[in-house]
Amino acid sequence: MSLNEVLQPMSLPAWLVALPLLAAGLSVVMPRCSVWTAFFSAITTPFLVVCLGREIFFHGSIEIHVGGWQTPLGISLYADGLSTAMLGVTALVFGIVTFYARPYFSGHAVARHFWPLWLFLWSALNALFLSADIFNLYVTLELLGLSAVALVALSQTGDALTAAMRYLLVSLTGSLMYLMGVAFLYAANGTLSLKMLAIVGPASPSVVTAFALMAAGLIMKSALFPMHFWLPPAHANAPAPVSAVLSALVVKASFYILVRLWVMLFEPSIPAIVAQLLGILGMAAIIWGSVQALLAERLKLLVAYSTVAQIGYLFLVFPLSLLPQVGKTAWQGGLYFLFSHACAKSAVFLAAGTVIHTFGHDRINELHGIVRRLPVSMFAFGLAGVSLIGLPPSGGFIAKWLYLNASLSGGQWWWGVLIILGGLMSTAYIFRFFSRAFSHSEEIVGERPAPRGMEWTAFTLALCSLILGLIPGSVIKMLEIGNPF
Amino acid sequence: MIPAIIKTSPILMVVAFTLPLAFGIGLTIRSWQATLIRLGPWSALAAVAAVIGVPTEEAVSFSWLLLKMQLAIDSTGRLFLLVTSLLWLLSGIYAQGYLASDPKRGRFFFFFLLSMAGNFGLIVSQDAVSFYVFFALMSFSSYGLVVHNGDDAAMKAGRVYIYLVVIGEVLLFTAFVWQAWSVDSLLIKDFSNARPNGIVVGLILIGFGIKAGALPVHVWLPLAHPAAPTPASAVLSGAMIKAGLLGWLRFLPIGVTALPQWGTLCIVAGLLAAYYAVFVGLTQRNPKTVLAYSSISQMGLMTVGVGLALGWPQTVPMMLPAIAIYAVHHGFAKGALFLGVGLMAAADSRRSTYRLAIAGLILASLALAGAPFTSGAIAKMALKLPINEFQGFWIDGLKLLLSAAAVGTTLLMARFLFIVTRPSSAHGQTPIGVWFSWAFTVLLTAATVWLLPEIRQVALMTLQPQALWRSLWPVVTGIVVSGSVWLTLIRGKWRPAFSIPQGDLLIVIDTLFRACFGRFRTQQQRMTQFISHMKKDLWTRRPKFQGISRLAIRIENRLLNWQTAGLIFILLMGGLFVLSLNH
Amino acid sequence: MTFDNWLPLLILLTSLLPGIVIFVLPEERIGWRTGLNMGGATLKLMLIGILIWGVRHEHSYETRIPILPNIELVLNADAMSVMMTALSSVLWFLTTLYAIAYLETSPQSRSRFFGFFSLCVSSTIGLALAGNLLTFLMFYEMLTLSTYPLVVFRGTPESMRAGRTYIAYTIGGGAAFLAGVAWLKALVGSVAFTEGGMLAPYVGVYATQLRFIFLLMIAGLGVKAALVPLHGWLPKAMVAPAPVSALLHAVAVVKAGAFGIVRVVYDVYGIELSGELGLLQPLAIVAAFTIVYGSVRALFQDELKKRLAYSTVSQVSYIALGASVIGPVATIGGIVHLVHQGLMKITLFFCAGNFAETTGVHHIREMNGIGRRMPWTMVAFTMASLGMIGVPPLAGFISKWYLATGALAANKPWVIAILVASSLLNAAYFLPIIYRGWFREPAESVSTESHAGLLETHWMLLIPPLITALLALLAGVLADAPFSPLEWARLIAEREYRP
Amino acid sequence: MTVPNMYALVGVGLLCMGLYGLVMHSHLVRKILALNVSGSGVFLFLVALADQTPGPTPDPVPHAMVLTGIVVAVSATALALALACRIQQVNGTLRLSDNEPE
Repeated sequence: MSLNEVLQPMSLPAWLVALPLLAAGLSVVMPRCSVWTAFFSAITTPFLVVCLGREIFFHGSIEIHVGGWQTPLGISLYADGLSTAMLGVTALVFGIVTFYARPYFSGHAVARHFWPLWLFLWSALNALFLSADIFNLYVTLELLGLSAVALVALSQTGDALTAAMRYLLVSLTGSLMYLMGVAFLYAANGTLSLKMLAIVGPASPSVVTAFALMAAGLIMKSALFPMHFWLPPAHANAPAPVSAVLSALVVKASFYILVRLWVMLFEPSIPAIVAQLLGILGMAAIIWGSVQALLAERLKLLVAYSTVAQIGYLFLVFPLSLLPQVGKTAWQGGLYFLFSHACAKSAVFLAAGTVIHTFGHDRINELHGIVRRLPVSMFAFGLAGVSLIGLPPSGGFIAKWLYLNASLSGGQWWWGVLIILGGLMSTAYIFRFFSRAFSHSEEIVGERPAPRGMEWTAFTLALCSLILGLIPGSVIKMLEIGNPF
Repeated sequence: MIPAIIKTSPILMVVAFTLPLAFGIGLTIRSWQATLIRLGPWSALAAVAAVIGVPTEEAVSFSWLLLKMQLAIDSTGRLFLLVTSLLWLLSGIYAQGYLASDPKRGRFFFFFLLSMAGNFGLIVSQDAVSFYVFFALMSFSSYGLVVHNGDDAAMKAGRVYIYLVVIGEVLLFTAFVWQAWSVDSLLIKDFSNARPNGIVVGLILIGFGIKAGALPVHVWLPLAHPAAPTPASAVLSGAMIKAGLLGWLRFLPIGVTALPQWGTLCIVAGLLAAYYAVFVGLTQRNPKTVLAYSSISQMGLMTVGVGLALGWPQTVPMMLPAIAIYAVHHGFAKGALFLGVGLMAAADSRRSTYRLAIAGLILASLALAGAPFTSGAIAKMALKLPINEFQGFWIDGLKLLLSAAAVGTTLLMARFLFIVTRPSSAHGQTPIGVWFSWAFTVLLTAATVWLLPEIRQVALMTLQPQALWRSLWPVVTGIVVSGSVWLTLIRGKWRPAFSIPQGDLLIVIDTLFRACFGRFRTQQQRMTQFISHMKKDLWTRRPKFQGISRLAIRIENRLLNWQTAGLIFILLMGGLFVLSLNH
Repeated sequence: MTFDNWLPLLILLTSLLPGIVIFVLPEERIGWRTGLNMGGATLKLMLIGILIWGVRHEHSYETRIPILPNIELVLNADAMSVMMTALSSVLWFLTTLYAIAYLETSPQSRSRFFGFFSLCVSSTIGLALAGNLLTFLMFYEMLTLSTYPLVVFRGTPESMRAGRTYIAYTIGGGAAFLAGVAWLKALVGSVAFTEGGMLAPYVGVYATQLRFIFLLMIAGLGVKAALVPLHGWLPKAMVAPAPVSALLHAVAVVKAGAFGIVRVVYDVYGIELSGELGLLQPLAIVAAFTIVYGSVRALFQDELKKRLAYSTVSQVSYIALGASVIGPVATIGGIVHLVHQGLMKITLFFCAGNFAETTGVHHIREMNGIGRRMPWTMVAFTMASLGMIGVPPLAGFISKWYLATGALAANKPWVIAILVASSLLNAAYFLPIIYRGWFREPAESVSTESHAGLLETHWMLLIPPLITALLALLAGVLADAPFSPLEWARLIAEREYRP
Repeated sequence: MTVPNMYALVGVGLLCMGLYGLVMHSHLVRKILALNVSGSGVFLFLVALADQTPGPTPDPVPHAMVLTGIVVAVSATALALALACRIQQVNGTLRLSDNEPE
């Protein structure tokens, strides 16, 4: 088939799922050229996303039925502004991290396991963001979980394996809960499609049950405090590229599902107090995650706990979006948080990976003066840190600004106070590492030199998180398409 | 035709202070030093030319300089500029010879010229800011003259001097700002036209009093003037001290409003100064210190004049020129005396030149004491004339006191001559320039006042018999007393048992200051100790923090536990369910 | 987009782009680095020349970049911003010159240094040109971040501690400021700077909230402006290399704070409104206390840079003091001190750096007779410190004159007492240094032989302090000349109080 | 109490049992089994749903879901067991060490 058939707007979503999948299969059958297939899809998939973005930017959101099968039995893909944005950030992070992964895994035996799983994970993510009914969401969620677990297990240390196991059990449980919820919803409404499920009027007990199950499952999968118990070991022990995408995207996937369900199904019928509960959990997550990050002794653990804290920010969106007149602002803030955190956190994880790659360990107290050894990585770490702290000019700042506006204009100022407090705490843990990195000590020699590729990819991601702070207008316009909120 | 050029150019006023300034700054370049030292003193000629040339009404103003600088020479200013410029010129020439072998003379002339520039500038400037600028320039750069010798005495003198200078500066700053705000102008004439409030008057009196060596704040003067090299002492005592006086005349509302209380205060302070200084001065052993104290007492007399003018406006028309004349006279006389001291120290007592020097010194001393036919007589006469306007017994008392002050001066001068003529066997080869300048100063002392047109009839009055007698008796008395004292005591190998240390009151102030400052220092140390203790405490609190963090880690481990997690999960699910239910 | 729209952005970029390029330059490319720095600085000065001319003739230069639906990034050149911009870019030029010579033999990475240095200046320029609070905030935080690596440049444990303190204070302040800005935005919807203030319409409704917001903002800005008790970071930050402390203390950081306070008081609240809300009296008291406290602390420092730092603490508050006294005269005094203090203080730090660099003298007790060894540096130092004391005709005198007059005009005579006290204290801690330098016999510790050939030290270390000292002198002597800082401050005041 | 409803209830019960086992047992294989138990509980519930709709023919959708679910469950179990083996090799134990140091 010819290129312009591929680029035919209707087939774009399908290709977004298919391309990484095909690449994965290809890299399984011929591992020798797996790297090149990966690079190929790392270049083409973003391109497809751009095409899709252009398409829906001009002609609004699109929905297709794969192979012409209609719902309920067929699989239908749906792309609006939100999902395209998610696809975009996925493509960005994956595209860049792929180039990091090559030098990272060069000469490793696990490389041949890595690439297929990697691409598989990618296509699972794309599928998740594109799926239009709640059961497809379940399936993609499972695929995501399985490939992620396998990837965590790749760095075959004991800790990694236990962490992977723990992660697997958790994610399976979560998905089961979700599936149960799906069942209840289907029992109540007799349909699976997100569109048709839109619930009106007071919630029936079965809907409430469904919500409880799904929300609980998804909260566990997205590691909201106090359900974060599986995340730090998993993210801290995975190989650097894997931890990057786990923190950046995989965790966000379940949050994305929760948001979708909340907006399209539950928000009208579920009382506001639930949103408050989620918000309070988020608050606790911010504080607890930051505290643990302050106490962490290993760099990657610190970063993982910072993820726990940042996920707390994401969940603040639920109470804030219910405030009068500022609902939209809150949603924009929340998603902006998601995007900028995705870029920043993956950059930080990559930098941390470079540190380990160079010095063989990531014990913070023994990393003095490494800025002279890894200037670019430390610079990347710094830039990403800026976004994590939420200092201007960075995506993190824009998100915080939107949140602050929502909370203050909406009259619930305490969220604003918390947001600022969280910023201070994140400063504390970022600089806890940073000040050591800058301190001048006798030259510490790493086992091996850091490949430039690894340094600059991290830097690029950090830069993206910064650039997000300069172009929020367009991103937000993107989110408006097919107004998901 | 040169006078023609001079006459037509009030710009001379600018040259008067820019030229020395330029030379002074030029001195910082080593290779130019020799030349500039040779030229430097002559730059005072510009000021002299200004005295002659610049017409009284001509005012120059520079809108872009400082806060709109304005320059002019009024009649008082002209007299002050006259004495100042000539004195600087002569002392400068004197200094060239006097310091010919001094390695630090470059530095000396740097400060010398800067102070000179300041002194000229403040006389010609007609707006408060420029006056303040030049006053500061003069005060701060004369510090360099005071400490020039670099020995402990000079350093101590310098320290005291700079303290008082800074204090004076801020007092004047406040006064000027206040006045400038209340009259909304920076011109001195507007200043003195408006009736200032008491604070401002007080500030001005003290602020300039420091420079003029008025009684409570004179303490720096007996230290600084002797400590400086002779030519510097000459200008310090002869010229710069007058800047304070001029400040009073310029900034006090003289002739505008009658401030009798302030006037009386000035008179009392002046008289006290006149006598007290004599008393202290008599006990001194260093001729220059004696001269310094005599300066204080002379300034006291002028303060009396200022007091009268301040309190009783009707005296002003006669008092202003009188004070100016007195300033001129005292300037030259004191200059001659100081320069003479340097001469004596260098001269060999068996030379004829030595006798010449003594003759000159005696002449100058007589002038200072106000002996008949001297400038002193005229000056004192001019100062007393306005008083005749009043009646009443306290006026007579005042007159008497003024005349009696002359007795004191005579005694002081006698004491001075006695000390300074100690047979010395120094073989200093005194350069000709030194002799010339000194001689010229003496000449001016004798001549100037006679030549001034403003004072012609007063001068003639002094030639009347009773006037002669009035000016003669104090001197005679003084000479007799001192002579008898000399015969009885000194011949009898009796030395004055006690001598009040230089800067009399300073001792008291010093001890007080020490006490306070010492205490303050200890307070400060205690404070810093306290702060450091606090910090240490905070530091030692860290264990508690560690305890908290250990607790946090323990809790986290609990959360990582499967059972806990499961329990929480169930609770969460149930919670969500229940919360969603209750509508 | 005409040239007028581009100009502010260009001025920003002239330092930003070189900075970014310098980061990627390899260490040994000294020529390139110098060329970039100096080229950028020169270009910036030229552009600012145009800016000054235009603003004087009521031209408006404005760059607007929309970032959020109802928020724009605004770079706008009004009289006040031009003053700050001109000051910082002139001093940047000189400091760069100085730094090149100063770091000649530094082991640390110079690319890093100059990169962050340029970033630091760019953010100063940015916040000077900022047209609304959000833009200001952005560059304010950028400044914090770009100065941190400079503070910890030496990397010694001491400097790391200093860096930690610095970050703790400034990020905290930034947070407070952010809170204030966001609150204001939520309250009134606009955060633009407008001459004469823009909150007058809202005061009826939101008086209390506005008071709190003011408190938050001043707390945030007061950290950088080193208002007691938020000054703790400043003396500690002295461990940074001399050029950094020079720029930090003279221009970038402390001025950013002071400038911010001025902006908030005049262009956000409006001076009258701030007066009505009763916000100025407390500010004035805090500033006054800071002035005295800083001077007293400076009195007991033996380390030269520490003493200078505390003197900065005291001197910068003059600006806040001027801003907190109602009336055009006081305004002039405060604003003109922004420039004057910058010139004088940067001179002092340059000189301190020279002493340390050339003769290894860090403490005042070692400074006996240093005037013989380094006469020119000492000349500059003397002039600057006399200016600080307020000796005419140096710049400091002009500021004090206007502040005092303004205080009287506003019927606050006690301010004069503060000024007098501070002058006396300044004299008490500066004159001894001068005295030692010029009039005391040099100790053995000071090496009296001149190693830099004809000059007392490297010419690039010598020229900047002399120039700044000269400027400080001229700013006083030519106070009434056109384009003098004073004259410009008058322009600002006139526009601020324009009905 | 119809038959399907009973099935559904049993399914829910299985789910809960599975969860309990998952939490309380520390032996890996038990955990995995527990997970499968709860999984089949969910499937049972779904199957029971199929009969909700009126008419002779049951609703195909739940069946489709169950089929897919089973596939997923099988693969998941496979992965879990593989991991368990590796853990056995590396750590020498089949117990998931609780509250590990970090």
